[in-house]
Order: sequence, then C-alpha cells, then structure tokens
Amino acid sequence: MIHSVLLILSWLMPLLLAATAIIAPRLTWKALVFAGFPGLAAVFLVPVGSSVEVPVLLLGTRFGLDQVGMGFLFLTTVIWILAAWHAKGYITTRRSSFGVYFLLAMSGNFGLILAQDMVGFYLFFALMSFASYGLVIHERTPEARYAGKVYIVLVIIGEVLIFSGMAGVGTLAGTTSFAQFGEDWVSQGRGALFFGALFLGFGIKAGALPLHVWLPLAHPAAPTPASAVLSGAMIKAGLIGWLRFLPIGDAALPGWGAIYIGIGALAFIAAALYGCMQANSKALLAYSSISKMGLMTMAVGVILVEPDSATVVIPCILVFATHHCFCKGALFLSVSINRNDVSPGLRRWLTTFLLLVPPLSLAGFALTSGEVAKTMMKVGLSASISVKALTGLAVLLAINSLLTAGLMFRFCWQRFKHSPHAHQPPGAATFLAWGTLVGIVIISPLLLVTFYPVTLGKSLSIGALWSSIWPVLVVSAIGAVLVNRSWLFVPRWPAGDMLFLYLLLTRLIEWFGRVSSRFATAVSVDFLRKLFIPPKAGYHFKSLLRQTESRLGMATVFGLVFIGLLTLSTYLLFEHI
Amino acid sequence: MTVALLYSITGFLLFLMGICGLIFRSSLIRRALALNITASGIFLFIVAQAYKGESALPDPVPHGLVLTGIVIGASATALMIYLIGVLRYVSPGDNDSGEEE
Amino acid sequence: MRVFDFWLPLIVPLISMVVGVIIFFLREEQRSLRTFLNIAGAVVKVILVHFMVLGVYQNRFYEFRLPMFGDVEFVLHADPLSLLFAALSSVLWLVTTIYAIGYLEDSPNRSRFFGFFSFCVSATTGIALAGNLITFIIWYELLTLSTYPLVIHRGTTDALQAGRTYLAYTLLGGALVLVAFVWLNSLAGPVDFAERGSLAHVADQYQLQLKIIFGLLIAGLGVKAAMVPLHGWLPSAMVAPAPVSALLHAVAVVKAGAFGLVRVVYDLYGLELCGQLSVMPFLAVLATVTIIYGSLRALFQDDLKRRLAFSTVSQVSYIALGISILGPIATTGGIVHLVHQGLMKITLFFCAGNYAEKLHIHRVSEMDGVGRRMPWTTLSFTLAALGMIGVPPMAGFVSKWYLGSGFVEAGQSWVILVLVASSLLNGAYFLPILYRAWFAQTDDKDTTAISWRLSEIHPGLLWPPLITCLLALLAGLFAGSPASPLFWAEVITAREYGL
Amino acid sequence: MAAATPSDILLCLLILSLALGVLGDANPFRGVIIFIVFGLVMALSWTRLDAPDLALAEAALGAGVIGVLFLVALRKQGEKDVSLATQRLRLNSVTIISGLLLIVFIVYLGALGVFSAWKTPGKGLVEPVYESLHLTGVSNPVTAVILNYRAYDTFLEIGVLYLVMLSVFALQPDEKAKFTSTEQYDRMLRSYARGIVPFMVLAAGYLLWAGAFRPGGAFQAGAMLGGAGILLHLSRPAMLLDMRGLVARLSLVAGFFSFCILGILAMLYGFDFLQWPSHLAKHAILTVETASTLSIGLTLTGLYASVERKLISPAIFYSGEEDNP
Amino acid sequence: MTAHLVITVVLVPILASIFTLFCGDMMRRVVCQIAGLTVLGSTCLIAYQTGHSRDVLNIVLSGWEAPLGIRLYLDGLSALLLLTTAIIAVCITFFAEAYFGVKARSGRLTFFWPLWFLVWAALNGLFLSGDVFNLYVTLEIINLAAVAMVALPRTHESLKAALNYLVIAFLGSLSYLFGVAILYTSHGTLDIQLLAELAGIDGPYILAAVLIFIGLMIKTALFPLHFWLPPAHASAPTPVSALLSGLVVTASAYMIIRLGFTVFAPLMHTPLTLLLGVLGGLAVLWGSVHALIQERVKMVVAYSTVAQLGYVFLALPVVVSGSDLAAMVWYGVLYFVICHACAKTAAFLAAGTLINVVKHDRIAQLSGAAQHWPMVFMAFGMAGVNLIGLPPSGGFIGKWLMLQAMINSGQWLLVLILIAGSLLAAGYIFRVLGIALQTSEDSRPPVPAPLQLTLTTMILAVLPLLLGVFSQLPFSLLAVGSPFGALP
Repeated sequence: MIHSVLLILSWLMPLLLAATAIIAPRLTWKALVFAGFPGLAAVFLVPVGSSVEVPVLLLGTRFGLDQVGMGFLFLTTVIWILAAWHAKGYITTRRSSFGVYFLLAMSGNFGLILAQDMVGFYLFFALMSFASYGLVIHERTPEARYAGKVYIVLVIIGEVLIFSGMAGVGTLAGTTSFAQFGEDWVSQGRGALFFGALFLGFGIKAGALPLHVWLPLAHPAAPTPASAVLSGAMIKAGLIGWLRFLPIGDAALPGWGAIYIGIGALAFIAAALYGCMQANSKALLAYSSISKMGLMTMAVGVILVEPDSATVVIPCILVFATHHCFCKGALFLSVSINRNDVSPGLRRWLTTFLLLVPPLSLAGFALTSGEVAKTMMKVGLSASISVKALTGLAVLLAINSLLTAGLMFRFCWQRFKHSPHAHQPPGAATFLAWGTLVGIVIISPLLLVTFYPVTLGKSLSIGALWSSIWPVLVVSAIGAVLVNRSWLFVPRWPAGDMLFLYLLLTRLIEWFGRVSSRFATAVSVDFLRKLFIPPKAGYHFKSLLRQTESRLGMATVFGLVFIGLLTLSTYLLFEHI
Repeated sequence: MTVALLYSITGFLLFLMGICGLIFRSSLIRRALALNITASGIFLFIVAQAYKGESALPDPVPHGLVLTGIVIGASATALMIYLIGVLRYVSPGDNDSGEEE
Repeated sequence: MRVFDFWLPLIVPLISMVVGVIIFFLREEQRSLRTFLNIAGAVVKVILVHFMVLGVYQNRFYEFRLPMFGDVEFVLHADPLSLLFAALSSVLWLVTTIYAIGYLEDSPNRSRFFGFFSFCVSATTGIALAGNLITFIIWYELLTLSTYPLVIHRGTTDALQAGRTYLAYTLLGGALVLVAFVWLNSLAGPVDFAERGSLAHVADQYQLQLKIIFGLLIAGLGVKAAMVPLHGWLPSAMVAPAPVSALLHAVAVVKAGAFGLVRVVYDLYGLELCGQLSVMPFLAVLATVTIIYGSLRALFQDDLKRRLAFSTVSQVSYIALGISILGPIATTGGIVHLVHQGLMKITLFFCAGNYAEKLHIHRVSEMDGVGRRMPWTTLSFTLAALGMIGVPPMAGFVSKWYLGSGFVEAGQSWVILVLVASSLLNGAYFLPILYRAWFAQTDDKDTTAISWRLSEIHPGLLWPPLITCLLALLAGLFAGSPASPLFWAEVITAREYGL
Repeated sequence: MAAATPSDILLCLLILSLALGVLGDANPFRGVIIFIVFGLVMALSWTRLDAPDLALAEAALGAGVIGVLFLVALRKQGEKDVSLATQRLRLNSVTIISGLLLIVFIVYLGALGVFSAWKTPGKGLVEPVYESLHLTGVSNPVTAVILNYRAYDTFLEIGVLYLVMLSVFALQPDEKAKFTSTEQYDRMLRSYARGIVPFMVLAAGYLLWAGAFRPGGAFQAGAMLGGAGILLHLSRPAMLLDMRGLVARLSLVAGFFSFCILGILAMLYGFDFLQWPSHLAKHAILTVETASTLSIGLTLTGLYASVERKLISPAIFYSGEEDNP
Repeated sequence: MTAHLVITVVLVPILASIFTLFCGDMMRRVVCQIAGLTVLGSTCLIAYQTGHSRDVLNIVLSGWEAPLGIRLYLDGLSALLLLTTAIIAVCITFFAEAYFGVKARSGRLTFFWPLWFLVWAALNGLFLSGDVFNLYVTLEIINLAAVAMVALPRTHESLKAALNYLVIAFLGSLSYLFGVAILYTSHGTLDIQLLAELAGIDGPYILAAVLIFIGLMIKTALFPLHFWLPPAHASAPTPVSALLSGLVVTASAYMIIRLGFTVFAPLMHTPLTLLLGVLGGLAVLWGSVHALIQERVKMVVAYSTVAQLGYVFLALPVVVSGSDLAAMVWYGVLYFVICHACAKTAAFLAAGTLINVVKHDRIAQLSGAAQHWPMVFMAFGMAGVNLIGLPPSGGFIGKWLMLQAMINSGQWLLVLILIAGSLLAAGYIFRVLGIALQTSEDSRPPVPAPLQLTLTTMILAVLPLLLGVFSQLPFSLLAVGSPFGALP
C-alpha cells in the first residue's frame, strides 16, 4: 500500500505545493526543497517492478517503477532537490512564479518517469515542457524571451510529433500501456512513419542534432538552477521516451539503429567541437550536454541494431546518464559561484578544488565517475557490436574525450579569468547546494559501482586509467601554452548554429500565411459584391421596378394584359378538346 | 342565323366593345358608361339564349338573373358616379377626415 | 410511469420556452424575479435531462409522438446521442445564464434578451431530442429565429449588418435542409431517426438522389456548422454581446449544425449506406479544408473574439472529420469532441467577455500583462487554450487522441497530418495570446506577486469561466470514469455500431 | 328555332352603332345622351325577345335613373375636369395589339364551335318552372323566379341596393347639407311635377300589383317611384325627408328587413329559409314586394340627391345659409 | 338543426348591420359584440358538427330543389373557412372599435359598422353558397362594400384607389358573370354539384372557364392584374386593409380552388394550370421584390399579399401530372390560404396599432420602435414567421405539402421559386424588424399602445402558430367532403 502512495505522492506533492502558491506564495517558496523528498523516498523504498493502477485518471493510467525508471528517478530526484535548494539562495525576483513553474516542471519530470502508460507519460511530458518555458523566460530579458519563443515552438512541434506517433503506436499495438507493446507494430501499416515521428519528437527534447537548436539558447537564458535541471534531468526525458516507446530488446531494426548511431556520433563530435568555440560558459556546457546525449543516442542505436544487447547496454546508459546529470548539474551550479566571493585562505582553496572536480569528472579523469561511465559505455557497446564498429567507437571516444577536455579547459579558464559581471553574492543555500552536489560527484564512482557492480573490475584496469588521463594532460598542456599569448584569437561563434536555417523557414511560412489570408479576404463576399454589382445598381433597380409597376397600372396596359390572357388561355385549351 | 345566335353575337360583341371602351378611355365617366354597356351585352346574351322562339314560352330563370343583374349593375354604376363626384370635390392632399397622413 | 416517459421529452424543451414566454411579459425592473426564473428553469432542466440520462442508461424508452397532418408526426425521442447534446446545452445554459445576468447588469431591454435566450436553448434541446425529419426542421428554424434578435441585441448598425448576414446564411441553410428533407420524405415516406439508419428500404432504388440529398444536407447543416464556404456569418456575428457569442456561437448554433451532421450520417443514412454511397471522402475533404482554413484565418485576426470565432470554425469541423472516417474510435472522438469543444470554447468566450467588460480589451495586441491584472480569468483562458491545442490533461487532448487513433485504426493515416497541422496552427494563434497575457513586457515595473484574490471582476462573471474550465479539466483528467462524456460517447458508438 | 328576320338584324345593328357612339364619341355629354337612347333601344330588344319585365326594368332603371345620374354627374363636373375634355381615341401600339388579339380570340372561339353552340340554346329550366308555377302563388313566371324560386338571390340583391345607400351615407361630408330657399325653382317645373307625380305613384302601385300575374313587379315599381321622387326633388325639395333622418333610414331598410323577418318566420314555422307555403305565398310575396318597392324608390331618390350634392332636408331643421358648392 | 344554424351565420350579421344603423353609440358597441360572438359561437358549433358527423350538408333555400332553387353547400372546407373568418372578424371588430375610437361614435364613420357586418354576412354567404350565380351576387356585395370602405377616409388617394378598385372589380365580376351565363346556357343549371357532374370539355365550356378564371384572377390580384391591390390596401384605414388582405382576397382564392376542383376539374389536367403556375411564380417573385423596396409598412404587407397569393397558383401545374399529387396540392394550398389569412390580418393590425400610436408607418422613422412597443413587433414577427413559412407556423405545413407535391412531380423550377419566395419574404419581414429592433436614441416616454389593439393583434398572430403545431384537427375537418378524401 505504501508503495502505491509513494508512487503517486512523488509527482502529486510538487503539484499540490504549486497549487498552494495561489494562497500562500511564501509558504510554497519555503517548501520548495521538500517537494522532491517523496520522489527520493520512492527511489529507496519502492521495490523495482511494483505498480499502481488508477483507472479513473485519464484513460486508465498505471504508475510503476521498472529498472529504467529506477535509474532515472534516482538522478532526477537528486538534481531537482539540489537545484531547488540552490534556487532558494539564487532567485531573488518573482520568486513565487519561479517556484510555481519549477514545481510543475518537477512534477512533470517525476510523473513521466513513473508513468507506465503512454497517455500518462504524454501528460507529464507536456506538463514538464510547458512549465519549463516559465523557467527559461524567468529573467524576462530579451535573450530569454527569444530563447523562450524558439523553445516553445520546438516544444509544440515535439508535442505534436509525439502525439501522432503515440496515436499510431497505440492503435497498431492495440494497447496504451508500455508493458504490453508487441514489437510487430513497426512493421504494420505506417509503423515506420510513427517510429520516425516518435524519434523526432523525443529527439527535440533529447537534443538530437538537427533539432537541438533550442538547447544552446535556452540553457544560458534560464537562471542557473533551472538550466542545471534542464540539462541534468529534463534532457533525459527524451531518452526515457525512446526507451519506453521504441521496441527495445524486441525486434531488430538495423535501419533505424544505423540512423540513431549516425546522428549520435555526429552530435557526439560536432557539438563538442562547436562547444569549444563558445564564449558564454553556459552555452559551452549546453553544447557539451548535446555531445554527451549524442553518445547515449548511439547507445540506443546499438540496442536497436542488436536487440539482445539491451540487458548490457541499458545499465551503461543509466550509469552514463547519472554521471552526466551530476557533473553537468554541478558545472551549471558552479557558474553562479565566484572564487573571489569567498574569503581568501583555506576556504578559497577548497572552493577552487571543488570548482575543478566536476570539469575533470566530465572529462573522464581517472577515478572519477566520468571515467567509470566512459569505460562502462565502451565495454557495454563493444560487447554487442562488430569488431570493425568497435575500432570506430574507440576512435570516436578518444576524439570526444579530447574535445571534452578542451571544453572543460576553456570553461575553467573563463571561470577563473573573467570575474562575472557584478553579481551580488548568492545566499548561503547556493553554496551549500553546490557543495553537496560536488560532494555527490566525488563519491559518485562509488555510488555507481554499488548500484551497477559489473563496472568495478573494468574501470580500475590500467589501460582504462591511462586512456582517461592522457587527453586531460595533453589539453591542459596545450592550453597552458596558449593561455598567456595575448595575440591569440579566441573564436566566438554564435550560440544557435542551425537556427538561421529555421528562421528562413519561418519567414517563408509567414509570407505564405499573409498571402493566403490576403487572398481569402480578397475573395470574400463583399469584395465580390463590389466587383459584380455596380454601386448605383440598387437605386436603378428600384426605379426600374417602380416604373414598370406604374406602367402596369395604366388602364390600356391592363386591358392588353386582360385580352392577352383571354386569348392565351383559349389557345392553351384549344388543342385540348 | 337564328334569333338566338344573332342576339347572342350582338351581346358578345357589346361585351367586347365595352371592355375595349373601358380600356381605351381614361376618364372615369366614360369607364362607367363602358361598364354599363358590357353589362348590357351580357344580359342581351343571356336573354337571347333564353328565347325559345315565337310560339314557345321563354325560360324565365335567365330573365330573373338578368333582372337581378340589371339592379346590381345599376347600383354599382350609381356608387361609381357618386365616388366620381366626391373625388372631384376632394382636392388632392386634402386630408378630409382620414386618420393617417 | 408510462405516462411520465411519454411527456418527459416534451417537458424538457418546453420548460425553457415557458420561462422565455413569462420573461417576455416581465417589466425591465422585475430583475430579481427574472433572475430567479432563469436560474430555476435552468436548474430544473439540468435535473430532468440527467434524470433522462440515467433512465436511458437503464434502457428506458422515452418518446413523445403528436400526429400533425397526414402521416407526418411530431416526434421527440431521447436516445443516448440526443441526451449527450441536451445535457451539454442544459448545463452550459445554466452557466451562461449566470454569466449573462452578471454581464448585462444595467443594459437596456433585458427581458427581451432573456426571453429569446431561453427560446434559443429550448430550440437547441428540441433539436437534440428531435425524433424525425420534420421535428428536426421545426426546431432548426426556431433556433434561427430565436438567435437573430440576440445577434442584433445591441441594436447598433454593425449589429444589424451582422444580423442580416446571419439571417441570409442560416435561412439559406434552412431552405436547403427543408428541400432535402421533403425530397427524402417523398422518396422514403415518413422516416424516423433509428439507431442504425433508416433508409435501407430505398437505398438501392435511389442511389443518385440519395447522394444529391446528402450533398444538400451537408450544405444546409454546414451553414450552421460553419463549414468553409458557408462560415461567413460566424466571425461577423461576434458583434453580439459576450454571453450570446459564448453560448450560441460556441455551443448552441454551431453545435446544432454539427449534431445535425451526426444525426444525418448515423441515424438517418446509417453507416453501411454512407459507405455504399461513398460520400464520406467528400465530407472528409470539406472538413479538412475548413479546419485548415479556419486556423489560418484565425492566425491573422487581431480582434480576440474574431480569432476565437475562426478557431470555432476549424474546431467544429473536427466533429465532421471524426464522423466522416467510418470507424468506432473516430466516431467516439468526433462525438466526444462535441462536448469537449463546447466546454473549452465557452470558457474562452467567457474570458474574452470578461476582458472586454472589465479592461475594455477587444484586441489581442492590447492584452499585454492581462494575466497580472485578472489572474483567475487568464488562468482559465490559458487552460482552455491549452486544451484547444490538445495538451493533456485538458479535455481537448482526449478527443484528439481518440480522433488520431481512430484515423489510424481506419487506415486513413493521412488525416493525422491534418490533426498535426491544425494543432500547430492552434498553437500558433493561442500561444502568442498566452505569452502576452503572462510574460509580456508591461511598462509598469511592479514585480510584486500576482494577487490571486477572487475579486478581480463581478462574481457572476468570474465563476462561470472557472466552472466550465474546471469541467473541461475534469472531463479530460477523469475521462476514464463512468461520469465522463467520453464514457457516454462510447455508449453511443457501441449502439451505433451495434457492438 | 325562329330564323332571324331583317328587323332583328336592323335592331342589332342599331344597338351596336349606338354602343359605338357611346364609347367612340368625342364629347362626353353627347355620349351620355346616346347612352340613354341605347338603354331605350335595349328595352325594345327585350320586348322583341319577349321579356317584358326586363324591358320595363331596363327602361325605368337602366335608361331612366342611371341616365339621369350620368347627366347630373356631367353637369356637376363642369369643364375644368380635364378628363371630360373632348378626347380623340388614341390609336397607339397598345390599342392596335389588343385589337389584333381580340380578332385572334374571336377566331379561336369560332373554331371552338362556341358560336355554333349558341345557335341552338339548351332547353333551360322552362318546364320545371311552369309545372310548379301554381305553387308559387304568382302567375308571372319571372316574379315567381325572383321572389320564390331564387328568393335568396333577390334578398341579397336588395342587400346590394341597401349597401350602396350605406356607402353613400358613409361618404357624405359630416357637415349638414345646407338647404337653399325655394324661390330658385321655376314655376313651370313645379306645376308639371304637381300634375304628374300622383299619376306616377299610382302607376307604380299598379305595376307593383300587376307584377303577380303580368309583367311588372317590385323593381319596376321601385324604379317608377324613384323617378317620381327625383321629379319631386327637382321641383319642391321641402316636401321630402332628410335622407339621413330616422324615418328615411327605416324606409330604406324596409325591403331588406322584410325579407329577413319573413325568412326567419318561415324558418320558425319549420319551413326552409325564405320558403313561402303555397297558400301564403301570394301574401308573403306581396308584402315583400311593397316593402322593396318603397326602399328601392327611396334609395334611387337618395342616390340622385347625393350625386347632386344636396341631400334633401326640410327647412325646419337647418338654417338657410348658402349651400356649399 | 345545423341547417338553421348555418342560416343564422348569414342572417345574424345582416340583422346586426341593420340594427347598428339605428342604435346609438353605446347600444351599437353592445350589438357589435353580441353579433360577433354569436356568429363565432355558431361557426364553432358548425365546425364541430361537420367534423363530428363527417358528412356534407346540402341546405335547400326557399323550398325548391337544386336546378330551380338555390342550395347552400357545407363541407369541411367551408366549415373551416367560416370558423377562420369568424375568428378574424371578431378580432377585427374589437380592433376597429378601439382603433376608430371616438371618431366612429358620431358622424359618417358610424356607417362603417353596418358596411362591415354586411361584408361579414356576404363572406359567410360566399363560403356556404352552392350556386354559381349566388357566388356572383355575394362576391359583388363584398367588392362594393370593400370599395366603399377603402374610400372611407375621403382622402384623394383613397378615393382614387377605391375607384380603380371598383372599375377593375366590376370588370372581374362581369367576366365571371358572362362565364356563369355560358355555363347556364349549355348545362341548364347553376348548382355547382350538378355542373360538376355535367362537366365536359367543349367550346362554350372552355370560354366559360377562361372568363371565370380570369375574372377571379383579377379578384385575387394575380401578378399581371394586381396593380389595384397595393394602393387600395395601403390607403384604406387599417381594419379595412386587414379585412381586404385577410378575407376578401381569400374569398376569391377559395372560389378558384372550389370551382377549379369541382366544376372545371377536367381542365385541371390541361396546360391552363401551367399558365396559372407561371403567373403564380411571377407573382411570388414580383410581389416579394416590390415588398422589399417599399417605404411604408402597409405597402410592404400589401405587396406581400400579392406575393403570398402567387403560391395558390404556383402549386397548380403539379396537378397536371398525377391525381394523388392533386390531393397534396389541394390540402397544401387550402391550409396555406387559411393560415395566410390569419397572419396577413395580424400583420396589418400590427401596422395599424403602430399607426394608431405613432401616426405614421414610414419604415425609415421606425428605428427603435420595438423598444417602446415590444408586443406589436412580437406579433408582427410571429405573423412574419407564417408569411415566410418557417416551421412552427401553419404556412410551413402548407409549403411542406406543396413542396412535396412539386418534388414528387419533378417540377424543380417551382421548388426553386417557392424557396426563393420564402427567402425574399424573410428579407422584407426582417428588414422591418431589423430597423425596429435598433436601439433608438430619443428616450421620450413612448405612448403605450392601447391594450385592445395589441391583444387582438397578438391573438391573430398566435393563431397560425397554433394551426402549425396542432394541425391534426383542421386537416381532419378539411377531409370532410374533400374531392380527394383524407390526406394520403
């Protein structure tokens, strides 16, 4: 009984708190942190595989916790709670509205993880997407509004794509709950079409390459706790969507698998490369998230190609996701921390150490969760793909680690060199939240190992350790050489890369809309009336009518008509004898 | 060409002449005259058809009808003449005692 | 109880008619009596309709039959489909009456307004309960008659012009329906609406004529359902006061047309005959064109109510689209959208009315920061708008979900593109409004929290949108429960398809 | 059937030419005079077609009273009314076309055999009338037809007369008609009237009485009485009553009312409406005839007076100011 | 017993007409009301008895059987018409009393009452009459009285209109008389039933038919011969124009249907009906278009009469194709005519109430009138509903039957004209209502319309709607003695 209560309470609690914002805004703000606790409790208390049925809600929803759900729930609850804690100190203006959107997004995120049926999943997915719009636009600066507009447009497109895909899948598979999906729906009728719709729909949320344009705009614009959550937890929703909907571990879909891998690899490399050129540190982190998501897309692609590898690859994905969530969250939170806000001496050194740990971990430095995750991913993928692909993968991983190291170096350099604009020192909560998150990052290798024992042996082998250290050393060496050359031209590429293409497209649509509406008004009734009926026609028509009427009245005409009728009717009856 | 046919045709012609007179004359008195002639035409036709020859007795029913017709025609004409008189007396636009404009 | 079953279908439309007549004779000053009558009539009607709903659910037979002339009879028959529409109109009438009382606080000739108002709803209920062709026409034309004075209630010149166009369209529509029904009557004799269509006995003889009659019916009913070529009256009728445009143009009139379509396709022609005559693609194309055209036009309307009007034009054609795809799920989707669209659209119109009444805002461009000043109204507007886009948990999602899966099940997957395109367009013309309402750059720099006190506007104007928005939310959220319109739509489809 | 004798042809040609004269004549006054002659010739034709009753009625009513009314209307009109000015018969397109159409119409009727049918008229209702003539209480078949067989028609016809008088009353101007002093009337007319009027009344009485068995009857007597009334009006207006007074109204209504009363009495005694039991028929018809004669006479006089714009009113009631035009 | 009851229906108004001539003002009002109510009562009794006994009644007058004497013929149709006329007449009586008010108590307008009751008697006589010549006499009484009443206001226009009306009506009567004469000469009887049996198409029969039909077409103001009606109806005082449009024109329409389907039944299947149909169609369109461009409410309603009577002839061509359709046409046309009589009278009375209060009926100056006199325009609206032929009204049922007959016989042009007529009717009715429903600026307190006027108008406006809803009774009454038996 307790499980079902917890399962429901985890997503209901934030909703209820958001509702209280109407009556007591200050109370909601205070209780912001506690909203995530039922979720966290669910992670520890609810055994995997338990579920609860709510037939009344929507079209009969089921909440439950399976292996994938458990993994993601853990990382999501942690990052949401810490982000909430951080926001307590960080957010000063329009707290209640931020609190409401934050809680709604949190409830959406928890709900979609727990949902075991499509409709419930879609409900919470939509709730999360729309609520996070409020977070993105919280600063109300022009960049935030622009980012918000791009974000909402893509969200709507995502929603619609997911809806159509979901409708197709639901009917072809005959059921709405994930468990009973057969895998044959893809082959039926227009299964491929719906598969593609789902891929694109969740791709937008997961930042798959062609549709990632909103990420580099939204994350910098959002306040730091929001962007931490956005990048840490919400971006994973797309991944969860893929895992839930697509026939993982059932039918072999080599074609789709190849697409996934291709796009994943492209993102993996190009995003990282583009990220290095970013001046804004948050944009830089956004691009690094895109590249990391690219890796996970490749993992999903592998599962699609080799269905039976799912049991191995999924844990790797979970590990990598957890690692990425914590590091990325810590990095984003650290953006609000400034070294010289801290009194000099031991505390400043401690902060600088703590500031350095997450980048290293993300770059996959030895003994960090990044290294564990990367080796696990390498081992997991290699177990299931052909040797030739394996070498390609190794090369990719190497390049990526180099690029990520470069990213991290630039990030640290920008953090330490440029003191951010005069920003009044954040509250104590921000420091504490950030500190705990970095602590988690530090102990995460142990956590991962305990949760996923299989990783221990491999990650400690010498080869793995070396392969994790050399990229960092090489990059830091190059960086050290370049950093004090003042002549050095540091490239600054704009945040949105493919955005200008889309803008062209929207211009086109807008132009078409204007023309068609002008045409519609043109062909409207009163235009036609003016066209065909000359202005004074009414008047002439009336006078004509009156003339004929008066002429009819004349006696002679009347006589003519009278006699005419006489003859006409006799004629008519004449032949009828 | 029996008596009945001759008088019937005369009656019919009178009827037509009365109608033509009614149509081509715009003055009201002329129209009253034309109407009377039309009526006489009809009555002539009726009585002609009622005539059964020198020796036989004529059919009295048409005679009765014609008598009624004459009286009705006369009263209608009288009313018409009276209205003509009143119309001449009331000048246009003179609102003698009508209730609207 | 036989007698009660006989008279009940007649009493329901008659209540509001009697109330209407009494109100006509009330003087302007008798405000409290008029309000009491209005509310009492509405409440009694809701209770009776729901009593009938329960009765029909237990398969009780409600029918009122009055022979008129020759073999033609005036028949009022309560079946699940009619009760769905009757329930919708009676509930929304109650809410709109409360709203109207608040809205027309001190405006002139309110007795006339409320008189015709109740006539119009009795006509709607009559249309819902009509059992055969001639009864349907009688109530259909009475609806036109009773809505005309409401459209020109303000008496301004453009109200008159709107009234003229409204009349021109609807009377033309009525004439087409009349000719079609008379022709049908002469071909197939007196025909009642029956569960699975009642034209089987003439289906093979008059193939061509039945097609032409179907075309006429589509055109005639299409006028009231605001299908594309004949929708011109709806946007211009937005001149009418808010409660009128709320109840009539979002629920009563437009739904009467859509309901007529449902009746014709399912209870008159029946599914097999429609399939046999292959007229459905024609209807589907018409509906699609309307959906896209309506949304496109709505995109460029700056006047709020005109934008909502064009959105109604496109949304109502979902029902037609749902019907035209012959599949049980799609039908359920179409029928349930009848109710959901009504709930959401009436909320939007109420909010538009509140903005016009309180802040004198009529254009979308003036709506900056309106969320701050009227939070509750804008909240319900937002939820309803999201529902129209099809975002769960609002009711709109449920009907779009059923429509979507219905199209796939019927193998007509291309129709999903229509759904996708229209949802995008909905987003395109609703989201900017929401953006302006909540996030727009207002010059006044007060960053204090929004005051959520329930006193932003006269309670009579505040509670109706909230109630209807809540209803829409509950209809969406608890769609699975037996009390929801979806459940009732499934009962209807089950009977239509004889499952 | 009797062949048409040359005299018949002459008579018909005379009738047609007179009709042409009435319609075609340019001068309206001459038109009216020819109309009166036309009326008399028509009376002649009735006698030829042995319908003496009609001859009498036509002569007295058609030519007499109506002719006089037309003359009075003409005199009252005066020249200023443009419609009276001499008018040529306009031969424009409309008249030509209707002429042609008429010819086509007549040709068609001929082709239809209408005229040939008229040659031998049907036997009509001669036998039934004469068989039951003895039951009607009168020997003159025409009187039997109008006052027994088709009494309802005559009842309504008296109604028409009553109706016309009503309309005349309804359209008289409200102000009382002024009465002129007596001198204006010339001596000669007065003495002539004093001589002829009693005989006219006597003749009317005779006609009324003879109606039962010889041509004559209520209408002819009434017309005669009307003539007498008009003559009296011309010579000594003081003599007669104010048309709108109570006594005048009673007498006007007499004919119509008597029909009603007798009809109701018949119904009360179980007969049909206006059914005279054979033994009482004669008396019933007589009473009705006298009443109708009285009202017809008075109606015709009243019509004449109203057309002459001076309702007869005794000097006692009204002051002597000048009469309005 | 009913025989005497039938006669009283004719006699009582005549007696009332005579008494009102003599009694003073107070007595006259009492006599009018008593006479009106007694006739109404007896017509109700007659209708009930005919409906109950379901057989036709032939009442012999003055004791002589058919060919010689005159017979009154009472079947369902005439009973229903008597009842409708009685209801309309009683309403007009009460309306006229309040409308003329003090003016009719003294002076020449006192003669309105005897004229009015005489017309009522003649109408009842006409609906009952079974003799063709008797029809002529009653028709003549109605027309002469109508002329007199049109001329009542003694204004120049009303006198001119009255004279025009008299000349044309007299011409119509004479051509009708000539037709009757020909019928008598060829068949030797004047009784409708006997003539119907002897009816055979030959030369004189055709000439008689042509003359009679054209005479009656003049009386019902069918399209080319209609020019006398609008001026007469518009310039006459309102109770008179209501009487003219409602009853007088209905009488000649009744005669056309009665003679058309009995004496001239064989001619119904000849192209003559096509000619009538075409003229009917033109009348509908011409009348409606003219009604649209009129400036005065009474002219609008007058032209609407011209248009609505076009429908009587519009449905006739359908009879050519089949006899079962003829039944539908017969019932449809008759029901339409009866409802039209009530609605048209109501429309005129509404206009009259307006004139009584505002002293003019120019549509342009009527803006906002509905605010001051809602009941008047409500009545005008309800009458308009019947004129347009919208469902709840009897007119709709008439049109439904006509439409069904037209569609069955495939006459699509007629269907088009019928629909166009309805839409145009909607045009001119709502044109008047639209302007009246405007919110008027001048807030001067309105003179309340006298209750007696509004009440009578409302009763007559509601009647067609009741006939529309409860149409079972009238149709069963119509079926008595109808040439086609009950409605198929």
